[in-house]
Amino acid sequence: MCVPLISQSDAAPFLELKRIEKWFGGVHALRGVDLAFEPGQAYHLLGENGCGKSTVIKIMSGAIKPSAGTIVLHGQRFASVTPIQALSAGIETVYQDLSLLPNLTVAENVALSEQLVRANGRLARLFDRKRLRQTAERALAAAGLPTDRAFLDTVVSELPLASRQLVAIARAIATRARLVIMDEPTTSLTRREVDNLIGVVERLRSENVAVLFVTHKLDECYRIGGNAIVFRDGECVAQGPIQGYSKQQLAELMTGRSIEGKRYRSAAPSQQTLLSVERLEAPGIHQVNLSLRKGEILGITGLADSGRNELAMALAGIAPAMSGTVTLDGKTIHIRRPADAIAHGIGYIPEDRLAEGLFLDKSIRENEIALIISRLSNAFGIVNQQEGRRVAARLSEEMRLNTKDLELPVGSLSGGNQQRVLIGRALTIAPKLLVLHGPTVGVDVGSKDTIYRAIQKLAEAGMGLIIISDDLPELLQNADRILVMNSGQIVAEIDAEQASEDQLYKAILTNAPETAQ
Amino acid sequence: ATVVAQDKPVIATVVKISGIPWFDRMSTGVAAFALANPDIDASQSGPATADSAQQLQIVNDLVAKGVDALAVVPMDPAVLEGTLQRAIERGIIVVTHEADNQTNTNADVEAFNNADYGTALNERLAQCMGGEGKWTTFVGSLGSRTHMQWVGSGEENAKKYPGMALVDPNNESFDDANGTYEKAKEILRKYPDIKGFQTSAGNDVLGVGRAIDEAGLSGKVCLVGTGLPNPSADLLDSGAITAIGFWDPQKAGMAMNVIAKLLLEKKELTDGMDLGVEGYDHVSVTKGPGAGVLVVGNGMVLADKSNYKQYLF
Amino acid sequence: MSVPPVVYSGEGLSKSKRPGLGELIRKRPEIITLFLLITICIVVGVVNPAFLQASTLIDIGRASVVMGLFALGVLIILAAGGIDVSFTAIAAFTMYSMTLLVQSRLPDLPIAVILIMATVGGALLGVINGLLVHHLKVASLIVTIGTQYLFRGFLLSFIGTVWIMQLPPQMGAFGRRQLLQFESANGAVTTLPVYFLVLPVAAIITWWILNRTLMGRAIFAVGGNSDIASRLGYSLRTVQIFMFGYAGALAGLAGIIHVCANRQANPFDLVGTEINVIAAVVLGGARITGGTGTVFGTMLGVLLIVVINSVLVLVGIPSTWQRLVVGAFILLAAAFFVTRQRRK
Amino acid sequence: MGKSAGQLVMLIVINGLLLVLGALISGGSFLSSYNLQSMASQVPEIGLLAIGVMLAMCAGQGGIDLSGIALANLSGVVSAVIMSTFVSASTDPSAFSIAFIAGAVLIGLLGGIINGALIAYLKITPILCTLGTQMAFMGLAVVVSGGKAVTVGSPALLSSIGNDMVLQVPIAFVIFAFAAALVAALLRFTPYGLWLMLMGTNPKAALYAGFPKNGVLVATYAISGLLSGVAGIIIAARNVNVKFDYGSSYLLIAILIAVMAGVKPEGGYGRVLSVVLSAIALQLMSSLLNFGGLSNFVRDFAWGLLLLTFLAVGRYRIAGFLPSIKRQTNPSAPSPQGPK
Ligand SMILES: Nc1ncnc2c1ncn2[C@@H]1O[C@H](COP(=O)(O)OP(=O)(O)OP(=O)(O)O)[C@@H](O)[C@H]1O
Ligand SMILES: Nc1ncnc2c1ncn2[C@@H]1O[C@H](COP(=O)(O)OP(=O)(O)OP(=O)(O)O)[C@@H](O)[C@H]1O
Ligand SMILES: [Mg+2]
Ligand SMILES: [Mg+2]
Repeated sequence: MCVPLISQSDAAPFLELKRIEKWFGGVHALRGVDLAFEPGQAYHLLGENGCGKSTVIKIMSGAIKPSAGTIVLHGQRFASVTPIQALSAGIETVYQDLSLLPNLTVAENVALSEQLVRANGRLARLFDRKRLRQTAERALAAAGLPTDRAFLDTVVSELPLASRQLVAIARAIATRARLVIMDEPTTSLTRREVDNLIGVVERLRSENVAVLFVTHKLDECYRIGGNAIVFRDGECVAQGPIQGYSKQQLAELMTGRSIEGKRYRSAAPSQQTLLSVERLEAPGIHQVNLSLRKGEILGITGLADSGRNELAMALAGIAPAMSGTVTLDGKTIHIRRPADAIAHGIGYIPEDRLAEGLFLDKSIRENEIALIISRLSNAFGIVNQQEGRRVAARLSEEMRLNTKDLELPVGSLSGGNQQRVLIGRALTIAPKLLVLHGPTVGVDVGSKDTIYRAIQKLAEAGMGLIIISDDLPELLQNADRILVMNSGQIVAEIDAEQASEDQLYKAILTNAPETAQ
Repeated sequence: ATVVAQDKPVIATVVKISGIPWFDRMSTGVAAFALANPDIDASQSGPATADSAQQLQIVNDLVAKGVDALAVVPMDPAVLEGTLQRAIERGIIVVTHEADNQTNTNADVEAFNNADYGTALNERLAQCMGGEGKWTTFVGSLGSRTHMQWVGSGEENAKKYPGMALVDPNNESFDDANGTYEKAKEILRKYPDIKGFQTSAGNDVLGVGRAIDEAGLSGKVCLVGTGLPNPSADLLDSGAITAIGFWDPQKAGMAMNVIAKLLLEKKELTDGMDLGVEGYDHVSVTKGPGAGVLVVGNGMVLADKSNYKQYLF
Repeated sequence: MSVPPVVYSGEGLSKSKRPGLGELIRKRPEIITLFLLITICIVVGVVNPAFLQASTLIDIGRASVVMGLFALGVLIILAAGGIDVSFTAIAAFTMYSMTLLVQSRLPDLPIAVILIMATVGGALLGVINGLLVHHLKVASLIVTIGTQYLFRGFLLSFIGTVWIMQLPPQMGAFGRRQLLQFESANGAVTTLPVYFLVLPVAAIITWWILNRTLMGRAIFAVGGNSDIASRLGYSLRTVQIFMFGYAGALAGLAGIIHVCANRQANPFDLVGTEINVIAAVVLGGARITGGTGTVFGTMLGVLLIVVINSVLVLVGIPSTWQRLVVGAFILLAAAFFVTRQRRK
Repeated sequence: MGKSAGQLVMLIVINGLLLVLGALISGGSFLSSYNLQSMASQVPEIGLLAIGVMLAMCAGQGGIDLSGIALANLSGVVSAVIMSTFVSASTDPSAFSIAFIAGAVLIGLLGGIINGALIAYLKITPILCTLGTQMAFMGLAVVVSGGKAVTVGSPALLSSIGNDMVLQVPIAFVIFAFAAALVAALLRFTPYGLWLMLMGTNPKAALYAGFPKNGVLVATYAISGLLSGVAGIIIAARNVNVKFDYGSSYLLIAILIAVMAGVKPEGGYGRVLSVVLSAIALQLMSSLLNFGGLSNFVRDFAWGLLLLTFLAVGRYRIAGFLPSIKRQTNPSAPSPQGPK
C-alpha cells in the first residue's frame, strides 16, 4: 500500500498533496494521489508512460489545476496553485518538454523567472540586467555550463538538445528552491552530463533542498538514492526507500507484470552485407566507414557532439553527405534528401519525437500513413483511404497502441504510445535498413520491453537495424556490435555480447582517435 | 412592373462613393428632386470604398430588387457595362453621368463638353503662367477617362504657347490629398523652376495647393484644377490655388433624375430642350456611343479668389 | 564541485564564437535593411543630385511619422506572436470622432489634451482587441480583421462620413508649428513640423518598454511560445491586453497627427494601408511568426518603404511603371533579405 | 474533425437565417429567382479568391495570398490584350473566347507558380512575397493596359459564361461550384491534399517524413493562381471589360471569408465547403442590406459583428476536450509556434 512517508525527523513536510484527482476529458489521469515532501530528501517518481507522472508534477507547479483534492503548501491549504505561487514557494520544475523559450537567450531563460517571481508576477516592473547576468552565471556554473558572455547571449533555439536540457536545469536551481522537480531530465544527456547532474542533485540535497526525480532509467535512481514513489495508471502503488526495491520489483510494480532485464538479442545476423558506408564526409563527420549485414543490429554511441547524430542525419538524408559512397543491398545509392532515403528503403525514427516526428494535432491514422501517402495512391493519383485505414489499424495492432480509436489526435497519446506510432510508421515503407535515433527516449520499462521485442523481430525478419543511443544497457541488450564515435569519426568497435557497461563507457570517454583498433 | 412593395416608380441614384463632399452635394440635388416630385421615390446610395467592384454589387442588387430607373455615376464605366446591359434588358431606364463612353445607357448626362473644360482650365493656367515655363498634370488615375480627356485637351491647348513645357505628365493622385501632397513636393524638388499644375480629381487641388503653400510658393506657382469651393477656400485665399473649375453635382444629380423621369414617362429628349435645372436649360442632345443619347449641358464653372464665395458647397 | 565543461561548452562556444558577417547578420537582420537603404539613397543621389539636400531628408522624415507610429505598435504585437490589421481602423475612428468632438462640443480644448484623449481613446479600442483575442482564443489576425470591419463600419455608419475641411484652429496650428526651416534655390522653403518629434519619442519609449521592463521581456517570451510562457508564470492576459492597448494608443496618436498634418479629417483615410505597415516591420527584421524584432530595425523598414515610394518621381519613373517598380523592389528587398539572413 | 463540422453547421444555419430575414424584409422579392440568380452570379469572383487564400493558409508558416485579385485582373488584362491582337472578338467570337480563357488561366497559373517558387525556394515570407507580387502584378497590368480598361466585348461563349443559366443556375456559379468541388477533391483524395494538411501543422516533421515540401508549396500557390485566373475570366465575362484596379477591396474580404470558414491561419486546417458557404453568407448579407436600402458602411459593421459572434459561438460550443489537447500537448521549445 502507498502511504506518504513522513520521517520522524523534526523537518515537517512543506508540501503535501491530498487525494488529488485529475480528469482530461474522458481520461482519468490521476486517481486520488497522496504525497508529502520533506526538505533535503530525494524522491523518485516512477511509472509507465502516461501513468500520471507529468500530470502530478504540473499540478504541483501550478501549470494545471487538479479536478479535486487539496494542496498543502507550508501549512496553507489550496484547491490549486498558480505558477507564481508555486515558484515563490520555492517549487522549481524542469519540465519534460524543458519549457524553454526558444527565442530568448540562455541568460534570460535561466534567470528571468527569478525576477518575475520577485515582482510577484506583475509585469509593470523594470528588469535588472546586471542581476540577470549574475544569477545566470551562478546557476550555469552550478549546472556545469560555461558562463562566458558568448554563451549567455546565445539564443536557446541554437543550442543542441543536451545543452538545452542543462539550461532548463540551471533555471530550476537559479533561485533558492525548496523543491526541485525534474521530469525526465536525463533523457538526452550523455553519461558524463548525467554524472554531472547527479552531482548537482547531491549538492542541492546538502543545501536541504528536496528533489523530485522522474526518470525511466532506474540505475540513476539507485545512484541517487532516496525514496521511490511508484505510480500505475494514475494511482500511487508503492512508496519507500528505493534501496528497498530491486529493479525487478520496481518494474513489476510499474507495469503490473514481470519483466527481466535480460539481453534481448538472441538470433545471429546472416552473412550477406546489407549496407556498407565508405569514406563518408558530411557536416560534423568525416571518413566514416561502416558495414552492416542483413539481420544485424548495430549500435552507435558517443558523446553529444561525437558526430553520432550527424551520421544518423546523413543516412536519413536530412543533412546529406558531401562525399563518400553508400552501398545498400549491392547497389550504390545517393541520399540527397529524406525522400531518397525512404525510396531506397531506409527508415528513420527521429530523436525529437514531438518536433521532428509527429504531426501532433493530426489523427493517429494520418500519422501512421504519412510516409506512404504517394504509394497508397493509384494511377489517377487517388489515395486509397480504405487501404490507409487498414494499414494504420494493422500497425496499431502490431505496435499494441492502447487505443482503438485511430482518429484521436496522436498528441493525446502518451510518450510510449507516440514512439510506437513512429516505429510503426517507419515499417510502412518495408525498410531494408531501419535507423532508430534514441528509440526509447523517455519511454518506460513496459513500453521499452514492447519496443525491444519489436526490434528483435525485425532483425530476425532480415532487416538491418542501426540504433543510435546513449542508453548503454539498451545497446548492450539489443545490438550485435557497438560503434563508438568521437569528433566525427568511429574510434572503437565493441562486441555487444562480451562487453560490459564500463568498458563501453570508457571507450566513449577516450578522446584519442588512434585508440581505434 | 415593379417587384417592390410600393407602386411609386423608383429612381435609384448610385454614386462612385458615398460620404465624400462631392456626392454629399449631389445627394442634396436628389433630395430636392424627390421633394419636387412626390409621385416618385428617388434616393441615392453608393459604395463604402472607392472600388468599382463594390459599386457593381450595389447596381446588381438594385437591378435584382427591380427599381424602375437607375441614375449612375460610374466609378469605371467599362466595369458596369455588363450589368447595365442586363438592366436595360429588364426594362430598367438607365441614366449615367461622367461617362460619355458608356454604351449601355439610355442617356448620359454631362455638365459640359469635356474637351472644352480641359481647354478652359489650361487657358486659365496659361494666363496665370504668362504662357511661360514648366508645367505638369495630375489625374485621379490613368484609368479615369474624363480626367485623361481634360489633361489631353489641356496639352492640346498648351501647344499654342511655345514657352510652356510639359514635364512628367499624368501623375496619378488616386484622389488622395495626402498622396498628391507628397508627389507634388517631389515634383517641386525635381523641377525647382516649375511654374504650373493642372489637376483633375476633386482633392488634387488640396494636396498640390498645400505643397505650394507650405513651400511658400503661393502666387509664384500657378495651380488650376477641378475642386470644390468650400474645401479650397483657404488655399484660394492664400493664393496657393489660382483657380478651381467644377460643375455643381447638385444640379447634375437633379438633371439625371429629371431625365430618368422623362424617359419613364416615355417622353423624347430633344436637342436644345430645357430640363428646368440651372446649367441644363439648353442642353445639346446627340447620339451616344451606344443606343442611348448624350445630353450635354452648359454647367461649367471657373472660380477664383474673387468669386468663389458665390458658390457655397 | 569541479565541473568539466568541455563536454558541451563545445556547442555553446562554437555557435557564438564564430564572428564574421554571416553570424552578425543572423543575429541582427536589420543590418541588411540599413544596407539596402543606404544603397538606394546613393543610387538615387547619383541619378538625380536633387535628392541629396536637407529638404529631402526632412520630407522623408515627416512623411514617415504616421507610418512609423503604426509600425511601432505592429512591432510589439508581432514580437508577441500576434498580428494586427485593425490599427488603421482604430486610427481613423479616434481621429475623426476626436476632431468632430472638438469641433462641435469642446472648441477650445488645448491641443495637448486632444492628443492625450486621442491616445487614450485608441488605447481603449486596442484593449477591446486584446480582450477579444484573449478570451476567444483565436489567432489575432482573425479577430482584428473582425474588429477592423467593426470599428470602421461603426465610424462610417453611426459617427459620420462628411469630411471635415476646416479643422479646429488649435489642431491646424499644431499641424503647422515648425521646428526647423530650410530655404532652397527657388525660394521654396521646407519645414520640419513639431509633430515630427512624436516619432523619435515614441520609438525611444517603445525601445525602453521592450528592453528595460519585465513587460518587454514577457512580450518576447509570449512571442516565443505562449503555452510555455504562461506555464512559467507570465500572464498571457496582461501581455495581450497591454500590447493591443499600446498599439491602439499609438494608432490613436498617429490618427490625430495625420489629421493635423493634412489639415482635414477624412474618415476614409488610412484604412487599407495596414498590410504595407506590416510589410515595413517585417522588412525591418521582425519575424511574422513572432518572438523577434527591434525598434531600430522597424524604423529602418519604415524608412525603406517611404523612401522607395518617394524617390520614384525624382528618378523619373513614368507613373505607369511606378507600381511595378515598387512591387519588384519589395520582392528584391525581401529576397535579398532572406538569402543574406540564411547564409551563416 | 469535430471543430470543422461545428463550423459547417453554423454556416448553414447563418445562411438559412439570412434567407429568411431577406424574405421577411423584402416581402418575398429577395427570394425571387432573378435576385437569387443575381446573387449567385456575384459570389464566384470573390469565392474563388477566398479558396486561394484558404489553400495558402493551410500550408502553414504564416501562409497567405494577398495577390489574388491583382493576379485575376492581370490575367484578364494581359490575355485580352494579347489575344485581341491575334483573333478579333467580333469576327471569330468563339475562337477569341477560347483563346482568352486559355490565356487567362495560363497567366493565372504562371503568376501562382511565381509566388510559390519565391516562397518555396527563396524562402520569402508569404505575406511579404504576395504583397510584392500583388503590386508587381497590378503594375504589370497597368503597363500592359496603359491603365485603361481593356474591352473584351461579349463574344458568344464569354457572354454566356457571364449571363446565361443552366437549369436556372448562372453558368459562372456552376463554374465556381465545379472549381470548388475539384479543389475539395484534390485536398481529400490526392497525396497533395494529405501532404498539405499535415505539412501545415508541422513543417519540420514533414521534412523528416520526406514530403516534397517545395513541390507542395508551389502547387498550393499555383492552384491559388489558377483560381485567380478563373476569377479573371468570370470578371471579364460579366463586366465585358477588365481593368487593373478592379475589386481592390476584395483583398481583405477574401481573408475574411476564409477565416469565417474556420480556416486556421496557423495552417493545417480548412474546408472548401465551409469557404463556399461563408462566401455565400457574406453575399447574402450585403445584398440583404442593399435591399433594405441600408448604407454599405452598415454592411462592413455587420460583417465584423458576424465574424466576431461567429468566433464567440464557436469558442464556447467546443470548449473543453479538443482545445485542452491543443494547449497542453504542443511541441514546445524545439519548434516555436505560429502566430497566436
Ligand atoms: N490528451 C488525451 N486526450 C484523450 N485521450 C487521451 C489523452 N491522453 C491519453 N489519452 C488516452 O488515455 C488512455 C491512457 O493513456 P496512457 O498514456 O496512460 O497509455 P499508456 O498505456 O500509459 O501508454 P504507455 O503504454 O505508452 O505508457 C489511452 O487510451 C490514451 O489514448
Ligand atoms: N492535456 C491532456 N489532455 C488529455 N489527456 C492528457 C493530457 N495530458 C496528459 N494526458 C493523459 O493523462 C495521462 C497521464 O499523462 P502524463 O503525461 O502525466 O503521463 P506520464 O506519466 O508523464 O507519461 P510519460 O512517462 O510518457 O511522461 C496519460 O493518459 C496522458 O495521455
Ligand atoms: Mg499506462
Ligand atoms: Mg511525463
